[in-house]
Parts: sequence; C-alpha cells; structure tokens
Amino acid sequence: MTRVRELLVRATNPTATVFVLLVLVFAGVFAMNPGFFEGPSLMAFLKQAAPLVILAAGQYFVIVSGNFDLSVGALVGAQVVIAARLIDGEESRTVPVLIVMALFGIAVGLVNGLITTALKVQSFITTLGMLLVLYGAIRLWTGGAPTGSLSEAFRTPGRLGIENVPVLGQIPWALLIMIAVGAGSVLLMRTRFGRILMAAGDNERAAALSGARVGTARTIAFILSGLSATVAGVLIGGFAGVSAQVGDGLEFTVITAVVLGGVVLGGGRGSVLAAMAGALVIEALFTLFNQMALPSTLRPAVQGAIIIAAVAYAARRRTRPVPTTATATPTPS
Amino acid sequence: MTRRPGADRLGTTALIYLALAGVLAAGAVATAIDGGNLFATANLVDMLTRTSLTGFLAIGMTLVILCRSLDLSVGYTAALSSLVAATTMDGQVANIPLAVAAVLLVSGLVGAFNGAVTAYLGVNPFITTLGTGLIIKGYLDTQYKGPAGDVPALFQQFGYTRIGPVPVSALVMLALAAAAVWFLRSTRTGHHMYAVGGDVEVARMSGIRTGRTLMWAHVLCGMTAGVAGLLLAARFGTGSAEAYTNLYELDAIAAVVLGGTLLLGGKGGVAGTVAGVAILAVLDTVFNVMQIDPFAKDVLRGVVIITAVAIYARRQLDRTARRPRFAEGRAS
Amino acid sequence: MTLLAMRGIDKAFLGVPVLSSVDLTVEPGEVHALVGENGAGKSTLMKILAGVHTADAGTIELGGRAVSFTHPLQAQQAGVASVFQEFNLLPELTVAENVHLGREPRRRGMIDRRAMAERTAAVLADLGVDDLPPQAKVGSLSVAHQQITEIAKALSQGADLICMDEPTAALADAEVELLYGLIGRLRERGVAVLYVSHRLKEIFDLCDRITVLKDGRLVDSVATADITPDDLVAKMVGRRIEAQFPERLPGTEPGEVRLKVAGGGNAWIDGIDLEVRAGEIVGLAGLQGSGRTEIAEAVFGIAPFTRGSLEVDGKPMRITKPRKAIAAGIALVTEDRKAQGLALWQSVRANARMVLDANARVHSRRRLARVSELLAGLDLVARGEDQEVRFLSGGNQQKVVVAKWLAAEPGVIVLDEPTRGIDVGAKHKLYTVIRELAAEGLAVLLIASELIEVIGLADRIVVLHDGRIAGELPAGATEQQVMAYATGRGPE
Amino acid sequence: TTDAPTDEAEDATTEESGDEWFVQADYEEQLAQRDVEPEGDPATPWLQAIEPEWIDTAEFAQEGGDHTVCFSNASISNPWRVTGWITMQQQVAVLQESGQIGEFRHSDAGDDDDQQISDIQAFIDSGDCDAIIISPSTTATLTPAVEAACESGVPVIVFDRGVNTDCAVTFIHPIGGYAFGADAAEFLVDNLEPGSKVLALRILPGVDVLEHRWAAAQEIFADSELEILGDEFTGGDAAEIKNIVTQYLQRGDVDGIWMDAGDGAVAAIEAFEDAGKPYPVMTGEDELSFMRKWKDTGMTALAPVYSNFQWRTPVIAATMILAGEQVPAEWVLPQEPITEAELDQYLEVNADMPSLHYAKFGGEDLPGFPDAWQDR
Ligand SMILES: Nc1ncnc2c1ncn2[C@@H]1O[C@H](COP(=O)(O)OP(=O)(O)OP(=O)(O)O)[C@@H](O)[C@H]1O
Ligand SMILES: Nc1ncnc2c1ncn2[C@@H]1O[C@H](COP(=O)(O)OP(=O)(O)OP(=O)(O)O)[C@@H](O)[C@H]1O
Ligand SMILES: [Mg+2]
Ligand SMILES: [Mg+2]
Repeated sequence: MTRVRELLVRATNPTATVFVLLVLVFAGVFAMNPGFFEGPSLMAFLKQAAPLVILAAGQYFVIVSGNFDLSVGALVGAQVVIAARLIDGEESRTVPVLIVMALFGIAVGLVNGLITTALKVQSFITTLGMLLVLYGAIRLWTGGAPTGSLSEAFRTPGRLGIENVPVLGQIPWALLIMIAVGAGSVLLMRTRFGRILMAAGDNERAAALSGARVGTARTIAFILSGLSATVAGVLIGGFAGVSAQVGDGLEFTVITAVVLGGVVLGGGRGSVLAAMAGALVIEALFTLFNQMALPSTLRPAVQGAIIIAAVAYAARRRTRPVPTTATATPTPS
Repeated sequence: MTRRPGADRLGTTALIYLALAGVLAAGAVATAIDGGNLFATANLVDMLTRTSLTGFLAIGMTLVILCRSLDLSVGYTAALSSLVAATTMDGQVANIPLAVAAVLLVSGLVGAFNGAVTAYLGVNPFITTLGTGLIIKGYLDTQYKGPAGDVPALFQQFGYTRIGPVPVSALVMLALAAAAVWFLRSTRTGHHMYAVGGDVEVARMSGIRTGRTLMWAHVLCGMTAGVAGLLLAARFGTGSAEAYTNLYELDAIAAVVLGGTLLLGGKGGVAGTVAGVAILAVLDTVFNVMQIDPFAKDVLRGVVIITAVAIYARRQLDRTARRPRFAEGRAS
Repeated sequence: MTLLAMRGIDKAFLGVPVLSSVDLTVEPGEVHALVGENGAGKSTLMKILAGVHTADAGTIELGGRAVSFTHPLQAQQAGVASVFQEFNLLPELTVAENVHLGREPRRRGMIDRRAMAERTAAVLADLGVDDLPPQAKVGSLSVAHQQITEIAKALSQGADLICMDEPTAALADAEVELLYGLIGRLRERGVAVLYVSHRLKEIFDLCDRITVLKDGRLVDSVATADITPDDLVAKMVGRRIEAQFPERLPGTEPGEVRLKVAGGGNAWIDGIDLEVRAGEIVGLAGLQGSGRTEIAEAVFGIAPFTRGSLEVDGKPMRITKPRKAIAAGIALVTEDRKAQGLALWQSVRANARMVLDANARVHSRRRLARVSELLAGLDLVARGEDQEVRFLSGGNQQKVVVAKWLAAEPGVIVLDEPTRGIDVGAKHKLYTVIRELAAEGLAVLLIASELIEVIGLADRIVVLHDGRIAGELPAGATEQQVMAYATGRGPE
Repeated sequence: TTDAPTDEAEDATTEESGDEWFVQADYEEQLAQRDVEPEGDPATPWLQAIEPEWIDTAEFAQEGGDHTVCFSNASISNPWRVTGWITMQQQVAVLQESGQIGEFRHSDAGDDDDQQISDIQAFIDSGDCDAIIISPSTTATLTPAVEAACESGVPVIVFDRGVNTDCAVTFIHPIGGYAFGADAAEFLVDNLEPGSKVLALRILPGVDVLEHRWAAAQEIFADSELEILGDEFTGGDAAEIKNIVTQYLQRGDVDGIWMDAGDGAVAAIEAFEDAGKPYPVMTGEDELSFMRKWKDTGMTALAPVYSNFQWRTPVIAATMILAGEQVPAEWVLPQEPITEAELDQYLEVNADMPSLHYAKFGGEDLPGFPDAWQDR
C-alpha cells in the first residue's frame, strides 16, 4: 500500500501541474454539464481521447531521448489511407493489412531513427522531411484522395467495445488498448532500456561512454513512436472511417500534450504517465470548450493562452527553488 | 592552432553556397532534359520572386534560432500584419507610412510577447510560439472572416515591380539580409545572440543580459514577419487571414537549417540562410518548370531537405576535432 | 580599508541550507584562500559574490559600499571578476571573443574586433602565455588552454577582486607556475584574489589568509603563517588525516599482465608500449597535451589505436568503442565529469547504475545490489540516492562517477584526473579505494596532473612527452626526474 | 519594368472586405437562378449556362490549333478538387486528340495564395501561354495577379472561386454558395418539425464559397422555427466530426445536421449509430460515401451539389475563345441537389467509383471513363 502511494508520489511529483490542470478542466466540464461523469459519456470521452493519449506515449519516448517526432500526424494519416486502400472492404484482409501497417510504422520509425542517429540530421528536420514525404507519397499513391474502404473488423477496436457493462454502458476497446499501452510504457521506462533512453536524452556522451547504445535506443524510441502512430491510426480510422484530412496537425497537438505533461523538450526529464495525462488535458479542454459553447473561432486562442500559462506555471515551479540553474531554455535537438 | 580566424564559419557558408550551385546545376540539367531552360529570364525572375517571402521570414528566424529559440508563430504574425497593413491603408496612399509603422509595431509586440514568455517565464519557445500562433489564429478567425482592407496600387508595387529581372521585394529582402549580417557581426546585441544560443548560463555568467538579448531576437523576428505581411498585402492587394494556413514557419525553419544554422543555436548566420532560401526557391521553380506532380513535389522537397542537412551535419557536429599530431597512416 | 566584507550570509537551495551566517573579509592586495570539503559551500559563496546567486540573508560591502547583486553584470561592474569552477566558455567563439564576452570593446557603436584581439594578446602576455593565439576557436583548445582563457577573461576586466574557483584543477604544474607568477603581480598591483582550491600546496604557497568552511558554516579565518597544513586539514575535515597517501596494502603483488599495449598509436599518440599488471598502479605523467588522455581514450575505444596491438588478460583485442572496452573489463573515469560522466538531471542511483544498465554483459543483480554500498563506501554526501546529481557538489559528483565504474567490477580501470575538484578528505578516501582495488587484483592506470599524486600512489610512472613515451620511472621517483622526461630533456 | 496592376479597376468595391459575408443581392440572385432553365443541352450540363450574356471573343482568335493552354490551380488538396482535376485532364486529352490544344501546362499552388501569384506570374513571363485558366485559391487576394494576367493580353478564364475584377474573358462557376446553403437549409426546414434542433458542421472559416453557404443557411434558419444548436468547424476531419457530434448527442437530441460540405458526413451519421440515436435529417454533398450511407440507412437526406463538372468547362471555353467563338461573360452552370428520387440513379452510374468521388462529376462520356477516376 505504502509502496503504491510512494510510486504515485514519485510518478507525479515533478510534473504535478498537469494533474492539477486535469482536475481543474474536469471540474470545469462538470460545472457545465454534471452528466459528463456518467458512465457512458465518460466512456465516450475516453474512447475519443485514446488515440491522442497513445500518440503522447509514443512521442514521449522520442522527446525524452532528446528528439522530436513531427511525422506522427502524417503517419497516422498515411496508415488510415493505407488501410483503406489495401483492405478495400474485404474482411479477410484485415489481419494481413494490420501486419503491413505495423511493419510500415516500424519502417518509418526506423528511417527517422537512422537518419537522425546515423546521419546526424537533427530530428526536427528529419521528421519534418518525413512529414513532407509521407504526406506527398501517400497522396501520390492514391491520386490525391483516399480510396477503398475499411472492413468492419478493422473498425472494431476504434468504434466498439464491451457492451452492456453495468453503470458504464460500453467499455470501449480503445480505452483498454490505451490502458495497455500506458501500462506497457510505464513498465518500459522502468526497465534498463527506459533508464538508458532517459540518460541518453540527458547527456548523450555520458551515456555513450558508459557503453550505452545511444543511437540504437533513440532509434527504438522512433520506432515506438511509429508504432504508437500505427495504433492511433487504427483507432482513429476505426472510430471515424477514412477521410482525406485524417491526422492533419496531430504532431503539434501531441507535442503540446507531452510538454503540458511536464516533459522537457531536449530530453532527459519527465514521466510517461504525465505525458499521457497531458493528452487527456488537451482532450478535456476541447470537451470543455464544446460544453461552454465557446465560439469555434475563439477556441484556438483560449487553447493557446491556457497552454502558455500552464507551461509557464510548471516552469516557474521547476525554476523557483533554483533560480539560476534552470533558466536555460532547453530546445529542440 | 593554425586555423585562420573565422575560417570555420566561412567554410560552412561556402559549403552551402556550393550546395546552392549544385542544386542549380542539377536543376538546370533536369529541366534541360525535360526540354526547358532553367536560366531563361522568366524562370530567373520566378526564382527571385519566390525568395522574398520566405527570405523575410527566414532572416528573423535565423536570429531566434541562433539564440537557441524558435518561432512557430511567424506565419500567423505575417497574416495578421497583412490585415493590419491593408486595413490601415484602406486604399489611401497617404496612409502607407502609418500602416507600415502600425505593422512593425504590432509584429514587434507579438515578438516581444514571444520573447518575454520564453525568456522570463521559462516556457520552451516551441510551446510559447505555438501558443501565440493559436492565439493569433483565434483572433483572426473571430475578427476577420476573410480578406479585408485595400492596398493602394502604389504599395502594390512592392509586390510586383521589378528592376530588370530583379523584383523589388527580393532587393529589399537582400538589403535586410545584409543589415542582419552586419547586425550579428558588429553590434553587441547581435554578437551576444551567438553567446546566448551557445550556452545561456555561460552568457549570463559573463554578464550578458540574456533575457534582453533573446527579447531582441524575438522582436526582430516578429518584425521581419511583419515585413513579410507587408509583402503579402502588397501582392494580394488586401489583407488575408488565410495566409497562416500555408505553414510558412516550417518553410522558414527549413531554409534556416538548410542555410547551415544549427537548430541548437550558437552557430550559423544570415548569409547561409539566404542560400537556404534560394535552394528552396530553385527547387520550386524547377518543379514548376518540369510540371512535377504537386504531391511528388512534397516528397522531393522532403528528401532534398534531409539530404542536404545530412551532408553538412557531418562537418558541423565534428566540433571537438583536434589537430592530429601524427599523420594517420604514415607513422606506422 | 577592507575591500570586501560579507556578513551573515545565508543561502538555501530547495529549502536546504547551504550557507549559514558566513562572514568573509578580504583586504586589498590580499590573496585569500577559501577552503573546505566538497559541498562545504565555497562555490556557492563565490557565486553569491559574483551575482550568480542571490543570498537569502546577509550583507555584502565592497570598498565600504553596500551592494546587492542580482545579475553577474552588476558584480562585474562593481569590480568583481570570477573564474568559475565549471568552464564558462563558448566553444564556437574565439579566445578573444570569449575573453571579452559581454564587454566587447566598441568603436562608433560597433564591435571593435581589432581592439579585442590586441587586448587579449596583452592579457595573455601578462599571464606569460605565448602559445595561445587570440583568434583560436576555444572549442579546439586543450583543457589547459581553456582554463587559461578563463583566467584571462577574469583578468581582462581590470577588477579589484578576482575570485578563482579551483583554477588549477585542470592545470599541470608548469601552468600552475604561470598562475603563481601572475597572482604575485596582481598582489603587487593591489588586486585581491579570493582563491578556492583543494591543493594544500598552492594554498600555502600563495595565500595570505585562509578561511575554512565546513557544512556551510564558518570554521575559522586565520593567517597562513599561523597554521600548519595538518591543522588546516583537521579544521576542514574535522579530524586528522594521518598520512597523505595510504600505504600499499599487504599482499598486493603485481600479478598477471592485464592490459598490454605494444606500439600503439593513432593521430595523437605514437609508439605506446604499456603494461599494467593485476594489483599494479601505473601512473601516467606528462605536461598538458602530452597525450595522457589520448592513451586513456585509445585504450577505452573512444579514439582507438590505429596501430600496434592491445591485449587484455593475454587476449589480443581490437577495442573500437567503449562497449567493447567495457565488455573486456576496462573502465574509464573521464576527466570531464559534467560533459562525459554524468546525466545531471538523473538521480544519483540512476547514474551509479548507468554502466550496469547499459551493458547486458556486465549487468547482474548482485552488482546492482552493491551500488548503494559502493556509494556509501566513497562517503558520498547527498540527500539520498534519489537526489538529482546536478544538486551535488563537484566532489560528490566525482564520487558518483567513480562508483558508476566500480559497479561494473572491471579488471582494468583507467582514472583520468580522478581527484580533480575533490577535497582532501575525499581524496584520501579515493586513494584508499585505489589501493584497495589494486589489492583486489585490479590493474590501475592513473593519470593525474598533480605530480605528487602519481608519485605517491603509482608503482611505476610512465612519462609522456609530445605523444610518445619519454621514459619510465619506478615508485619513489622525484618530481625533478619526472619533469625531466616530461619536458623532453631525457633522464636527469 | 513593372507589371503591377493599375489603379483603375480598384474601385470595383471590395465587397468581401468587411467581416460580413452576406450580400443580399447576390443571395437573391442565386436563389432565383435555381429556378431558371439553363440554356443548352441538359445532357451536357457543363456546357449549359444560366442567363448568359454572350460576348464576342474575336480579338483572341488564333489561327490553327495546338494552342498552349496554361492552368494555375489553387490545389488538389481535397477530394472534390481531386475529382475535378481528373475530369479536367480527361477533357484536355480529348481536346488534344482533336488538335485544339497542344501543350497543357499546369501549376499547383498548394493552397498558398502567394505561391499562386508567382505561378501566374511565371505563366505570364514565359510568354508561351495562349490562354490562362485560373482557379483562384482565395477570391480577393488573387485579384491583382489575375489583373496582371489580363493585361498581358492573353485570354484569361477564371473558374470555381471568383476574383474582384471582371477583366477575365469569362468567369465560370455553378450558381454558388448561397444556393448550396439554401438548398440544404430549406430541406431541413421542410423536413423537420418546428422546434427541432439542428447542428451545423462547417469545414473552415474565411473561405468565401463556404461562408456563403453558411450565410444563406443562417438567413433561412432565421425565418424558420428550427433551433440551431451550434456551428462547429471540423477541418473536414472525420474524427473531429464524430467527436463533436458525439458530444452534442451526449447533451441532448439532434434532429438535423446541416453541413457546408460532404467531407466526413459519414462520420457524423455513425455518431448517431454509436450513440444509439435515431438518424437525423441531414444534408451532405454529392460525395459517394455520403450517398451510399444514405442509401444504406434509408435516412431522410439531401445531397446539395457544388457542380464538380465545372472542371470541364474552362478548357472547353479556352478552345472556344481561341477559336473566336462567343462565350458567356459570366458562365453560370446549373447546380441542382440530388434528391432521394435521383439517389439510386446516381449510385448506379457511379457504382464502381471510390467513395470519395463526386456523383455529379460529369465525365461519363469521356474516353477515360471509368478507369481514370477509379485507379488514380
Ligand atoms: N544550484 C543548486 N541547487 C541546489 N543545490 C545546490 C546548488 N548548487 C549547489 N548546491 C548544493 O550546495 C552545497 C554546496 O555546494 P558548493 O558547490 O558551494 O560546494 P563547494 O564547497 O564548492 O564544493 P566543491 O569543493 O565540491 O566544489 C552542495 O551540497 C550542493 O549540493
Ligand atoms: N596547442 C595545441 N594545438 C592544437 N592541439 C592541441 C594543442 N594543445 C593540445 N592540443 C590537443 O589537445 C589534446 C588534448 O589536450 P589535453 O591537455 O587534454 O592532453 P592530455 O595529454 O590528455 O593532457 P591532460 O591529461 O593533462 O589533459 C592534445 O593531445 C592535443 O592533441
Ligand atoms: Mg565548488
Ligand atoms: Mg587530459
């Protein structure tokens, strides 16, 4: 019991801001619409939030190791389009196509990782380039707009769930997948790989001189990000079907989410749990705006202001006790 | 120890201009095979025209990146500026000076906000400027539901007039680039940007007002985005909120990095950035002349950017190179 | 009139007091030593004076006027120049630019680069350094030259008070001599120097007064003439330390050859023949830039040998990267702990087990379990193993690095300046540890810039000159003998 | 030299310059045009014209064929434009076959106004174009560039979105956004009980063709007894649409959905299915995914149309102009929504087309049909 509490404290300690923020936003949602916390609508919220949360976990690995992955939005889009074109409505193709998608996600992560680590191209540029390539290549392949259609089986994880559960109504598969990914990520960060990844983001040279395969660890982080984009793609495609715009701009949302979770761009700091909480905050914020019937056009402005304020608050907490050491602005690598 | 002063910086810049020449040559060959002539006047004009907008944005972006910061809000600032310009001018030639002043003020203030939040509140610039961009977007979408304002023909000359084959806007961009080169080299604030980007703590301990330096970089970056907005207004004849959808900020960052400035700050310069901008412009023109499919364009752009950066990443990251004492291979 | 009077200075980090009502007074022209164990608060006190940190309580008077600095610039303007413990240089800038950073001379509003170069040359000449061109890029300089640049930077400010935090930690004896001469000249000009060092010899050679801190409190402030080194150590550590170098432990006999290099060389070193046996401590001596670090890096696979052969435990090896070295049972404690040794934002524990985490071949539960023991054995002062390493004092950070390598239970350990920035108590502890390691059959290759350290510990001393081995001396050699080889003069 | 636009044309009032998108006169005109019988053969709607004012183009007539036609495209960044672009290319192939068009050059601005200005400039500077076709990415901002093109003396054809100048020889477009929005809004008013709740889903703010749709709908809803729950921007992203609709459904019933374009319409319908709510009365667009879902569910719906076949007209117009034939100054193409009665017919014709294809693409008679639209 105390061990659990200790774990919780440790997990939340440096990044408490995001959890406070989560509570605040949920309180706001509750004030607007108490019905939100009834089982079914809460489940619906978690179902729709799951892809971003999973993406945040993937992005976390990349960020904590000292890189960026700007290609995830394009990859999510590409995966959905690939799925639709290859499945083309045939149920029997679902599993093979899922395997192809996983391989594609791994391949994109691998290429991102190798270009970044072996060719020493900064990840901002690598993944920006990858974004362009994926965006263009997928449209080139489909002639500009997605073709084909998804199978029912493919859509199950993103759309359906365990039905008729008392109180909750439906437990979405997406939620279970999200929990599995979250648990897996937390456990992974507690392994030697996780610690090496963290150390590599903190001080690459020290880690390398300690015998760590820094490049390999970072490449694996990119692969994990590619896989998380694949899972997110399966969930998003399942949830809403194919559309041309799928995935657009997700990369910035997810990086914002991770940073909101107290993870420092530049690497070496932050917890994956908090990163995923950051994604929940963003989704909750969108829900809050919706509940408040805030004019659509104003929402970005409010979102921007809240993000800046929250990150500034977290930065103040981090810097206040040690005014001089932490003023350094960590920047993308 | 025998290195000439500044030889290293010069070397990198030279390499980038070499890369530019390479891209030009490759583009010329490709268009020639396709039956075109890249150096036809029309194509040269096209290339030069395409440099101005990204050029303005990239010059300011160079300053913030040198300081190890980033500005993802420039596209939004430019869109806002185009509206401020067009609505202030409102078709009146007499309002032009006022409009220019208003644009520089507004865009400078946006930059100041970015700088202040980044420098004094310790927010990562990626987040600061992403947030600022969202705020401006919200304002634009709410306030302007489309193009607004009217730019008098006189000011439209800024977007359309050419001296010989050279568009005025490209000349202004080059002049601004020259000013920025001078600023970085010869003023204390400019010089300190390298220090702040190299290591803020060291800069601070050396007595540099790091926050102020960063503020300056952001203000200037905001203002160059303002100038880009003026150019947009001159070319559109009106202000356009939609301009932010074009992700100009990513183009600008790509140009800066192509120009050899390190995203981690502290190294690089505007001379390289101009070459980076030119590389992108040449690519655009070549793609257009060759009628490349728009989606293939994206693919090729991505590949070229990564390849170019990979080529000079090797040199740049080899910072700790020590002078060898024994020539390799001979001593054995 | 008193130049500097700090009274009742308090400072806490994260609520933990680091300085408690510390007083310090410095007279004009005085060379004032500030000593104490690692973590005693010396650097913190100096940083308060330099405007880097702001004190929580207390007053500072400079030349009779009360001052309070919130930015280093204010301290500089008030006549306080500082050489900080950690390098404060920008590798991408030249020596001249670094020396004048933040204070660039201007002509008609523009930076005057020529004046900058001239003034830098003048300051370097004043220092007696003639092989450091002002236009050299600092990133390409040796550690020693960087340190000299750092000192030149402080000197060029024309300050009344220069604070130096372990300025000699990276210097070999020859450069230390330069600094001695310089400090003498400063003293003549009435410039005061606040001098932080762990090298007692320097303290007694240079300083007029000594202020001793312990655990953030003032222990004493005495004239150098009134105290003996042993008494000073006792004040610092709180107990007496018997012999400076512990005796070789009984039963430590050189055994099998564990590391053997024959004709090793690469771009920086050449013709290296070296043997280190189990239980043996081999010292590597030489001037700055003589290639000691290069040998360490070659053995460890950072900049591998491109010529010659290398054997570990009799097996020929090609060690081309650190992983291979670690797998072969080699460890390297690097000379720059912040850049090469530690992940500063990670905990003590995470750092201490980094080598185990990173190498499946050396990872084991038993070794993991020993990590805490190792840290305790090195007398680490930290608020727990969860504390982030960046909050530790330099000396304690160094102990974490040593622990990290010992955790892997190597057969050969290369120690590059292992005692840099470590206080006497910790040094003594580390010496003892090195002896114990040798007794356990470890082969130790020891690089140290303080000659007495090499002489005091090593069983054999290999002296380098200009990338080659200039000679070898047995234990008990004199400093003169070592220097004769090191400067290329051959045997005495 | 200067190729800046001259000042004269400028006082053509910048009607778009306010933040008000509703222009009463245009609104009324478009609503009226819906009931006008277009001139021309109904079998080739892309050649029909509503109340055309024929103008003489003899000044542009050129000898022979093999003309170089240049096309500055705003982008092909959405399925509607992708479909249209394929149609246009097929039409060009026909005209090339018949020798009327020689080279067909095109540039794509990727929705970037500034880029498109450069693209147009490059066409002018090249001096090779016998006619320039422009599909502007934004109305007001492309005005100076189009004026510059006109001044170069080459016939200019503008289609889809307009510009604030009438210097182009012809401006080709379907009736317009007001008509689209009104068709949809009227359908909801007619098919819903008074007091029903309607949710409006929109793609982006600030694009005139889309803003007009919403402005007309607001006009009609204001006179009805429907309750508008809200209007949301979705970016055309299916996931976003489904989120939003799901959230509205959590808070209460939604009886009707008004959309300003069909992208992602299916996701909105699925939100009702997943929430276990009855299907709404809905308006989408003639995108097949929506029409197929409509058919499957049997819901009450309408597919307003922004005639995709308009992509054929500009190239035909170019050959007409270069031949000195008369063209309408403003070439208003018919624009008729697809009703339930016509649903089956259109689904049948397009049975093999991909789901993001537009039913009224009007290319069935082109030689490339159906392969060109199927395997892109
Ligand atoms: N920025 C900081 N934040 C938190 N704690 C700090 C900080 N800087 C120093 N400390 C703590 O303050 C104490 C004093 O450190 P300081 O660096 O002044 O010691 P020192 O006497 O210079 O030691 P050394 O001889 O090892 O350099 C140490 O316990 C250290 O952990
Ligand atoms: N004046 C110089 N010019 C160019 N390179 C130099 C110069 N001085 C030193 N170096 C290079 O820097 C390397 C590292 O210097 P460093 O002082 O670390 O050498 P070292 O032998 O390891 O001495 P130490 O161990 O005392 O640091 C030298 O081996 C040499 O290659
Ligand atoms: Mg210290
Ligand atoms: Mg060394």
